[in-house]
Amino acid sequence: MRFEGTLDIAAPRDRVWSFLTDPTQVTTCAPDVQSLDVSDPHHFKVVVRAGVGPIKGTFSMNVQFLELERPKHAAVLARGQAPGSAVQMVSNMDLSEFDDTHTVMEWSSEVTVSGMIQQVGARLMQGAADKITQQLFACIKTKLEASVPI
Amino acid sequence: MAVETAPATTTGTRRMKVHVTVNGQAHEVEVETRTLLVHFLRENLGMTGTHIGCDTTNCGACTVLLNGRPVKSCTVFAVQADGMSVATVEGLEKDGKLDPVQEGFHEEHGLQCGFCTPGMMITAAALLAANPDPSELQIRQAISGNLCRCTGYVNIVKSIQYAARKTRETAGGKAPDGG
Amino acid sequence: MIPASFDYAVARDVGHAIQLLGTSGGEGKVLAGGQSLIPLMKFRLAQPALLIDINRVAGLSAIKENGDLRIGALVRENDLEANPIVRQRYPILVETAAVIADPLVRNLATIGGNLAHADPANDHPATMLAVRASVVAQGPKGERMIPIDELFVDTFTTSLAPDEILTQIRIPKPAPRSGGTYLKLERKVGDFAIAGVAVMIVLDASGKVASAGIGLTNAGPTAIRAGRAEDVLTDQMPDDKTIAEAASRAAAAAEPVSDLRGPAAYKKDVFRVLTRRAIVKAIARAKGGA
Amino acid sequence: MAVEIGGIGQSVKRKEDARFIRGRGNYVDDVKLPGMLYLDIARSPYAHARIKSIDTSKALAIPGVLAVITGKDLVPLKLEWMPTLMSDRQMVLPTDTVLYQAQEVAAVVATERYIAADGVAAIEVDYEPLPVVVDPIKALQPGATLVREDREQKDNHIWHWEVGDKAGTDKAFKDAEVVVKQDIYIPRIHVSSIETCGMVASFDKINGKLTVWMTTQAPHAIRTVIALVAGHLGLSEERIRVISPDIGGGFGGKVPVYPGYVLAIGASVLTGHPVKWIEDRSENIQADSFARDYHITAELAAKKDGTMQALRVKTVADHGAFDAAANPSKYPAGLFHIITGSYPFAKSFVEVDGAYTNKPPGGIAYRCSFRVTEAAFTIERLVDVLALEIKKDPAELRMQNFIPPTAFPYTSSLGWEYDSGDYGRALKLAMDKIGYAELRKEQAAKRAKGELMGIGISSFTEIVGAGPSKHFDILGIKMFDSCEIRVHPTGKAMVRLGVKSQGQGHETTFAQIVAEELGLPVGDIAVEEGDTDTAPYGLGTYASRSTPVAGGATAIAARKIREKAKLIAAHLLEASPDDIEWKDYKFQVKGVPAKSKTMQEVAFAAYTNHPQGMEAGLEAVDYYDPPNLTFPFGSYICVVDIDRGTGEVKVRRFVAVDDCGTIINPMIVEGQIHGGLTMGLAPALYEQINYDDDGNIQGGNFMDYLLPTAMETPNWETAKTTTPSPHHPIGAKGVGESATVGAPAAIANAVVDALAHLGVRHIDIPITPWKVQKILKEKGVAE
Repeated sequence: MRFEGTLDIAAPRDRVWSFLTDPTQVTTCAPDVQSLDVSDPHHFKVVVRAGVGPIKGTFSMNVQFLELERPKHAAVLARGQAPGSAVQMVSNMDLSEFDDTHTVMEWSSEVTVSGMIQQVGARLMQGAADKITQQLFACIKTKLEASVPI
Repeated sequence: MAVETAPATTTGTRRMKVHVTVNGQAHEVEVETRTLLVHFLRENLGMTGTHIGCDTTNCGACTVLLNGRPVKSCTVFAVQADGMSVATVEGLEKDGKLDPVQEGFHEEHGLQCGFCTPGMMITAAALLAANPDPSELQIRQAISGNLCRCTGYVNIVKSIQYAARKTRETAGGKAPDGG
Repeated sequence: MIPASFDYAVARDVGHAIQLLGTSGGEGKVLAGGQSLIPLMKFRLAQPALLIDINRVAGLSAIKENGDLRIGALVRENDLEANPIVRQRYPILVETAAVIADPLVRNLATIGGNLAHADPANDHPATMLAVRASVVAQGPKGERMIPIDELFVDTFTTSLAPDEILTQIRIPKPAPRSGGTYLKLERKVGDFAIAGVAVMIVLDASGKVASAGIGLTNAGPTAIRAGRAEDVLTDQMPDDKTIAEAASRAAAAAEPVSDLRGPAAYKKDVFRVLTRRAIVKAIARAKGGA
Repeated sequence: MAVEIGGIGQSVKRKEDARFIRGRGNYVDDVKLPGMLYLDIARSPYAHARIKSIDTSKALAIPGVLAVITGKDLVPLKLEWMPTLMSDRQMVLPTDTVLYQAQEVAAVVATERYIAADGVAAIEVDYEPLPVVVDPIKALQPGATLVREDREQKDNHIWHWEVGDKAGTDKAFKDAEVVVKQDIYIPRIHVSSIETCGMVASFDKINGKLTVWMTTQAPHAIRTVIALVAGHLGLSEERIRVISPDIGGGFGGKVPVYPGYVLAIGASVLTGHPVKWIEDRSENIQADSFARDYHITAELAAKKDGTMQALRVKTVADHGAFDAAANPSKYPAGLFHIITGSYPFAKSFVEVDGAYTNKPPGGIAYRCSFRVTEAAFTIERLVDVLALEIKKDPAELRMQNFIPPTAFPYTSSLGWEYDSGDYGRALKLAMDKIGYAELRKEQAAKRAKGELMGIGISSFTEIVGAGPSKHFDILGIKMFDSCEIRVHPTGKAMVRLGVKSQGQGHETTFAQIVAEELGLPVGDIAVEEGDTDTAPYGLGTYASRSTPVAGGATAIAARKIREKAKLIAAHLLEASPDDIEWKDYKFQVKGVPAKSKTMQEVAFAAYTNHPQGMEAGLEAVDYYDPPNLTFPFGSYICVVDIDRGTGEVKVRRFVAVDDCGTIINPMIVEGQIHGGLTMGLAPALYEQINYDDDGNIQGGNFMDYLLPTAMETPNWETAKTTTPSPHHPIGAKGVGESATVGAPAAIANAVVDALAHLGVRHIDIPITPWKVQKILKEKGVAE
């Protein structure tokens, strides 16, 4: 499943870049974070709860920055599992400076779900994955545009 | 991931004593609240006549009467049955006399491997209690929540028709009452 | 398949259930018929911390006609199907209940659960859209009515607040010269719908369509109303061409996804076919036919 | 007299029903032993992935979880791999790489079932996904993702197998007046017996004896396999007892050895406690032996008048990640070369290539004798394609071509010697019963009105009853079967067999054979199966082999007893054995009916008054090695109606005429046919297991894998002809699978027939509403 979008973020590009590439900041936009464990600047582990309605899973995600071209481009691989299920999300973010205070972020995410959730929830997954992905990026915009970092 | 053992809340309980009357006999057993009724019957009470054939509420092998209605006991928690009556295949035979449904399944070759049979018979008994003279279509509709892989259903339909005839012929043929 | 552990509480009454929901911090889940929830729990896809059993709450299992039809949320599908009032005057409800899952599931499954679960594959939502029902929601601040069009927000998501419980469904009394039906195409008994269409038609004295209600099952993230199809019919003589046009509009409104129950394009077309058939049948009923 | 005996040909009510209708069956999940532990299995969400690490700490921290077993734990025990029945090997647990979704990855042993499930949920595996190949045709292309890195051969090709006269067949095709060709895909399906698989393993550390209760159709073969797999750990065959209790349906799915069995045994040996492992339905569908998955290209050469001349078939067989089909060793494509069916092809050639993919292993388990359904479906479909090509009625074309009854025993161009048959008689009976000519008229009238109905025929020939042992073995074990009969002094008999009923009614039918041969009432004969400590060695029940093979053993063992009994009778009657005849279920002095002895009288004498010099007792064992296979056949006719709006296919009528030779119990045979027909309907219209490009299973539980209910199943109509097998001791052929083999083609042919006037020649099964509706749209006839 591929999702993409373009965000106009009212924040300077450097600030957007540091937010996106800082595990402690960017994970504040992940759904329902249970724990975060940063092993090195390029790798971290985050446990999140995500789902739709009563279908909710705890996903233990290993996240890795695959590409970092400061301050223009980042690619992130997040791979994790819930019981009997696995999820993988490869996200690409391209930042361009609209002006000093505005950044345009083009993002895309390729989400693969395998196992139980895929089998039992296939008919619901497209919608759920879309929603979770949209929320993630919408949250990034909101946080960056807040006058004080939330 | 971690086992999702939800945090204990102050308002609920993880274990509970349930009182259930099964085939007329009262039982009181403390169980985990997540115990499924079918496991309660099979594991806690040792009544293994009720079978498990799937995990998605499709096959009906676990059908029992809960307060007189046929339900899939894999999709009911034992705690929900607290204070209720349950009837299982073990209770169909009364005082050494087979229920007409049991007789019908034997006479009309309504079973082969026998695994779906208890659930199928319970559903049939409930149907006949509600409708002593069902049409073939009504029988097929009534058992459409019970899967059989051996018989092709034709003889199951005949078995239930046999039981219906038999019940009508036998004055005072007693319907299963769930307890 | 074994569910994860949970805390269990039996609600004494609606107020108690609401209170339990409120204190569960969003981790509580109401257990009614359980026929959708328990399978999800067995797969551990749903792992509520607290299960609030409302099955022992009195007063939620009645069916009354009192100006409108009032159906308690805990009414089991088989009881709905068998109810004399419903059988006599609301065949669309009988037809809907009769094709939900299978007869054993229907002995426990409740109409309130069917709606509150907000699964687009459930059958009652489309019917309730067609008959323009409302639901009664009860929360800490009391009762409120939610028109059916405002209930379904997204898949598994309703406009009920986290501490609100759906307690009753209200269906307008059928107008004179009205008829409705629910048609569902499923691959086998117990399967989810490939497509389902609920149609409610009211004719005026001249035979024109005074009002039309059309709801679609499994046509998107929620059950949907085929509003433009309704518009096509309204105030028109329902001739073949108009009905065909309405059916096409219904198909156009449907946004099914491709899955094991067929490719999206096929399903869209089935919405057209079923809508046409359902309109014809509903009109026949409105005219006094079966 | 015959009524009392309950011998061959009578619809004796089943003896086994008594316990089943009371809920007193004893299935493996009903077995409960003191101190029993529970095993549950963690499975891979990925179809192909490297296991980077497995973290079991959280699982082990759960109170009640006693152990977590991973592949690495099995290495020192040399148990991480096990042999398959097809001379391949299969992982018990992976040490490095998983090869299909739902593959076993780790096992949790706990004090309770629920805790074991919690343990499974707590295991954390770090996977690195690898590229996936699910299409066997792509898998065979150069550069395809390699499924089996452990093999020396570095591609996905398992084997090539061919039979027939290639050059002669090619020439016949070159010279033919008419050639039809059809690509046919027979998709992956799953038996889904309502009982899943499971085991209770109980290892007694003191005497080193392992007792297992398990859902196996072949307990003796399993005992041998356990000894071969775990012999190095001290589990020698005399210390292994396999008990196959009541089985809730098998259909072939309970023949193979699954990793769960090995794990349960291993866990019991390690802990010294009994260990129970019971699959969930999802696990059963997703990881246990599948069936079919054959990609077939079939061609038929004929004369313009329809005379069939040659058959050429090329097939790619998807065997998943391990070649674990339970085929006879010499036949990697099973008995697929029965594909010439009921027709006398002068030349034919068949070739099959097996391929590995990232899908679960297996290959034959669906109520079918080793790839016979694939063969019957293909030829019966192809005959209809020819009928359309030359514009001939499909019934007429079949009648014209059938191997004539006078030609039997008939040797096919692919080497089988058909024992007996009268195909025309069966088809004619089916046509009469369904009213074929009237239906054709109705169809013409409906077509004129734009309505769609179709009539489909399938005149299949089956091949069942493996051995003979000179050709048939599994893992080197010859495919004979066995029966032991002990007649007790009071004239009651105990019959033990090497086969194992899973619903076929063996306790009744085998007693009927003995009753017939020995003149003892069927009620006095107890049949026992499935306990390797007591039953004689046999290969088990699958591929419709119980009656053809064990039935032969039973009749011959009984006849051995009768021979001895005759000597005792002569002794009691003070006559020469040559003057004694077996008549009306009694030994009589020839011509003096008043001087007779019953078998009961003889039995008593066998222990109390046997002739001097004769051994006491009245027992016999027979290991029956059939001289040939048996060839049941039948003609099925199906009528369907098609909804022009939704594409739904409704089976309106279905007449099945079967000929399985001598019938032991007509009631049971009819029941077998009903069930087989429903399992023929299922893949024709409903069931399929598909995989997406990532190797995710689609149809992995009963929500998505659509078993027909009583509402989808028509009211089957049956009839029979009887053409005994000339080489079988009682003339029986076996019938358990015929209907499943024969029905899909009749249904598919009916649907194609309904659309044939629009130019339709073929639709792959399952024939879903959307496949039909797509055609209706293309042809402009959709509602």
